[in-house]
Amino acid sequence: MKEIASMHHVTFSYDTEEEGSSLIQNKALDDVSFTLYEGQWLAIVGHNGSGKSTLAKLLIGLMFPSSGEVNLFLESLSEENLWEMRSRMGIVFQNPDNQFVGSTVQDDVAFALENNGVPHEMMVKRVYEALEQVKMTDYVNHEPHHLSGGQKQRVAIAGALALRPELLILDEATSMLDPQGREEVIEIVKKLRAEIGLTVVSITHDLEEVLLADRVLVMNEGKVLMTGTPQEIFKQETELESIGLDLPFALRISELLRAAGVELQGNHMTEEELVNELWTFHFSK
Amino acid sequence: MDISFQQVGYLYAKDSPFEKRALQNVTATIPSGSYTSIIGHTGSGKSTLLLHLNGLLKPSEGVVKIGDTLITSQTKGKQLKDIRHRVGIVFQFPEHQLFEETVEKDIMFGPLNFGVPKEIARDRAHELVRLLGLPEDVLQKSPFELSGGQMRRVAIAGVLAFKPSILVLDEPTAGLDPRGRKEIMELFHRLHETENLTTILVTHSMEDAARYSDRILVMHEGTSVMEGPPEEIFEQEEQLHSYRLGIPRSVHFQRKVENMIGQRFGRIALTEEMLAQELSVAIERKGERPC
Amino acid sequence: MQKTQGYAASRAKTFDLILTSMLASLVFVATLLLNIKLPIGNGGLIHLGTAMLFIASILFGPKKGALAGAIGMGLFDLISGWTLWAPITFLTRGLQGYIVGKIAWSNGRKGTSLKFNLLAMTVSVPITIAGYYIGERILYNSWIIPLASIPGDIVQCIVGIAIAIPVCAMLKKVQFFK
Amino acid sequence: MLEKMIIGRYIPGNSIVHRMDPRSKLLFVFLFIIAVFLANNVASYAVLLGFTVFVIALARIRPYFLVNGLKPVIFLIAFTLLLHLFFTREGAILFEWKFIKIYEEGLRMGIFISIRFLVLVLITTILTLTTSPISITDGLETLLNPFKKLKLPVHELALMMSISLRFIPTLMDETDKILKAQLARGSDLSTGSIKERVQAVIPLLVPLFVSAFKRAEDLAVAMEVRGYRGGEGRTRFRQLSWQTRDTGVLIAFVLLVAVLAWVRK
Ligand SMILES: Nc1ncnc2c1ncn2[C@@H]1O[C@H](COP(=O)(O)OP(=O)(O)OP(=O)(O)O)[C@@H](O)[C@H]1O
Ligand SMILES: Nc1ncnc2c1ncn2[C@@H]1O[C@H](COP(=O)(O)OP(=O)(O)OP(=O)(O)O)[C@@H](O)[C@H]1O
Ligand SMILES: [Mg+2]
Ligand SMILES: [Mg+2]
Repeated sequence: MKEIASMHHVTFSYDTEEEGSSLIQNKALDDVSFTLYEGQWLAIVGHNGSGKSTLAKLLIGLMFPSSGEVNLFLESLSEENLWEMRSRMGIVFQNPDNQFVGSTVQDDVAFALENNGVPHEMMVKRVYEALEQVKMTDYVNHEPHHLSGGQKQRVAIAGALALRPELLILDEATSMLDPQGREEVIEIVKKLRAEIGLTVVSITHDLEEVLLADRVLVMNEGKVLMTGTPQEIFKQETELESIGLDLPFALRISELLRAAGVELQGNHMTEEELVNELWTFHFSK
Repeated sequence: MDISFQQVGYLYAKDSPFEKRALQNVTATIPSGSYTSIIGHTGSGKSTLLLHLNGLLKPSEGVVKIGDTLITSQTKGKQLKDIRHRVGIVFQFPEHQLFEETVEKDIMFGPLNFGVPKEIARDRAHELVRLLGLPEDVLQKSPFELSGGQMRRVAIAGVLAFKPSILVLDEPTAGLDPRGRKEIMELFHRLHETENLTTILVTHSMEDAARYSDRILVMHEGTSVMEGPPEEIFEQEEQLHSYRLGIPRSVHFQRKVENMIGQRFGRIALTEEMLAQELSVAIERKGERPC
Repeated sequence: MQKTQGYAASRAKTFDLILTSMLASLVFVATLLLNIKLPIGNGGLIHLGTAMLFIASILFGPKKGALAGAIGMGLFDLISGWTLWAPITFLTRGLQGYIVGKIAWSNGRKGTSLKFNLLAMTVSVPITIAGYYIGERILYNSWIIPLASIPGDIVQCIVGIAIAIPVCAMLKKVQFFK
Repeated sequence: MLEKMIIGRYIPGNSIVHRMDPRSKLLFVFLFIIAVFLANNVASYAVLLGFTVFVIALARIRPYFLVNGLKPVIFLIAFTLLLHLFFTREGAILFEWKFIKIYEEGLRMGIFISIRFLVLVLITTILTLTTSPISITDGLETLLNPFKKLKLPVHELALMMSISLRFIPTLMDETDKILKAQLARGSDLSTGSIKERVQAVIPLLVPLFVSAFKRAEDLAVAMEVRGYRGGEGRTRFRQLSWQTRDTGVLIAFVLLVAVLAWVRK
């Protein structure tokens, strides 16, 4: 498997000018390491302020670590190769309004291509392809304030796709959307994974989104608390709850059932699993 | 104070080429002391309806009745201010309304506008900071130096501070993490009980609507289409689907199991706790019955 | 080392550019507030565009102030039926923003001295009025007709100053604008 | 409140004027403003007026929108006419009543200036009615391109204009929301002394500034991660295309000037 990105013992603190002389520097990231391979979907979870966005910013070189190393596409990220690296990945942020640069949908999708000096003809082709991938071709000439939040985020994804990135980062891209918008965006990401095998890092609070990932990284106070498949992660129920994270619905119900004295065989991530168990062991007996 | 909408209609940009109808023939009642959730698809007119509750919008057609006060397209000035004192609205992303130098001053802004004496307003600010679980020392900080979750709480305090008897919430937890969301919802629930509030919640979360409210109002394309207690509303899955709405996960799960065992539970499981209880009851019953 | 500076500088430049655009939008929106009859004074006559221009210049200095005024109000004229006035507005408001920012930011004050802010805004008033007067003199081919807009301009500026002073005082305390 | 206001008066359409390259339109309007000053007698003003009516016909704009566009300036035109009528004291007296005297020259000047004014306003209005603000920005950028040599930051200026345009509706919504939130907290903008009303604007403007600043931060980051680092080495997605009709416009303009020069005194 080809490595796409990795962090090695990365530590980062924001320079804060505290009044007085309290020199307590809060580490936004503390000794973070992980590796991401081609085609993987990595979900990063953690409560507000646990360092998730900081991690994303270091990955795209908006900031550089105080110590440790960030590797992208097997090269160490530095100011020399920054722009080249950026042209190989895309990121979508939380607020749909504050990342829409162009005056219409197609202008916005073309923005990154323009910056990278892509010739006009190829640009037109790529813009339409990208819009097709997010199913927004009917909206090419729409202005942003006539789009819903979900549509704006899909345009943002198209803007990233137009560059044919190898890595897509979503920093809470669905958290300001209504359920329908969230659904739309998740559907698109799922589709992209299936069709072009895109590598995805998604920072999210949405557990159903986490369940779609191959691997999960749990952040707490700047540190990587644990990492593993969703199944492995959600086994650590008590630990997750102690840092204020939710559990998937089926898991919560299993717990409640156990508390009520119903004996269950295993841990169930999805509703289907739980229904099956209930059927086989309790109702069809 | 009961609230009622009688054939309320509203048009944005009335009499211009851009006229847009947002509400049509809305008739509904919100009893005093109830916790009512308003649900509906995006663009169904929920926010527009809320703005009628304190005269920020006046109905183009029909009448909004709040206690003894009638609001029609003709109502003006003084009366509206009175209504605004009694009806507090927490808007979506309320932290965007913060502006004062200190948190204390910002919380006091509302009460002072409504003629509450300074000393009392200050006491309320201190009290609310405690109630909302914020550290005491935020009072003298600038609201812009706080974290997102803290800002949200301060903004909510700014509305609670003038002690409205009707509290209106437009998606108050949008953008918070799960823990923050839960804490805020629990807080409103507590306030509803202890302060005898009439609470009106606009939400996209069927789970929250089912868990916290005792009444539900469904909006669809500008009209009120269903009204009743959550037990009744969430029974009607088909109907809700036609309004592009779903049912709470627990009810969804309940239906799955019910279909599987070919038998209905005693009641609708509005929360996860209720679901677990119903399930265990059903399992027990199953066990008792000889095969 | 050289490289680092280049990168930091390019980033700062992008931010300045966006901030300036945002200020121009703010000036535009504030100018629009006339039409919702933001009821200060007798409505109609007064909009908050001038106030916003003063605030932008005092907080962010001559360059951004000039561009915010020129682009914000110029665009307003351009797309809201006063197209013919757009060039005059562009130049005059640009000059006004520049003057306010220049004086308020003279000797590294960065808009922190109330006296200089007041001076800056006051000085800009006659210059702005003169700018419009000259422009309209050409437009109307008359020395008299442009006089008619002067009282309105003066009221506009006075309200602008009255609003800008407390708003700047508040904003200067917010961390972003220090 | 805010919903009453429509920004931009651009009315989409498919007339020949709509389809023209923004550069030729801008260039034409600019030159036309200068050419208007050539007119100095009845014939030349008639030519101007006739030409303007011709352009209006070509643009196929519903008169309703045109009149609407003129509303703000009709008063000014009337005022111009009256001032000239009453204050010019040359030529024969046409009319006298008590202290009011209207002179021939006054009437003549008044009408001429009003027509000139009307024609200017009409032509510029047609420009904004048939060209979207985005195209105007595009056109301006390309027209100003030669000035890059003089170190005029043309790309930056155009980008600033287009980003301002893009954020106007967003910030208008924001203004509306903040206004509503403060009104709900008992803030009162419509009563009280002047001082109180000025004070009441603070809770509106402060959050608006803070929000605009945060948006700027977000947008700058979003642009940077999408590879933006100034105007150099960029290609353009929007391409303007100069057509025969655009050359036609310039020829029409030359003809207009020729006719004007011929009929003027
Ligand atoms: N620009 C900044 N200056 C100073 N401190 C910052 C800055 N941005 C973030 N921090 C601090 O760094 C820590 C980590 O923040 P970060 O934004 O990475 O968290 P997050 O996990 O993304 O949170 P959220 O869920 O709220 O987005 C927090 O304690 C935060 O207060
Ligand atoms: N200021 C406005 N001007 C014109 N139309 C508007 C305005 N605000 C809302 N509308 C329109 O009125 C309708 C109802 O909107 P409203 O905001 O009340 O819906 P909502 O149910 O609150 O939606 P959401 O769930 O997305 O918040 C929508 O079609 C919307 O486009
Ligand atoms: Mg974050
Ligand atoms: Mg809404």
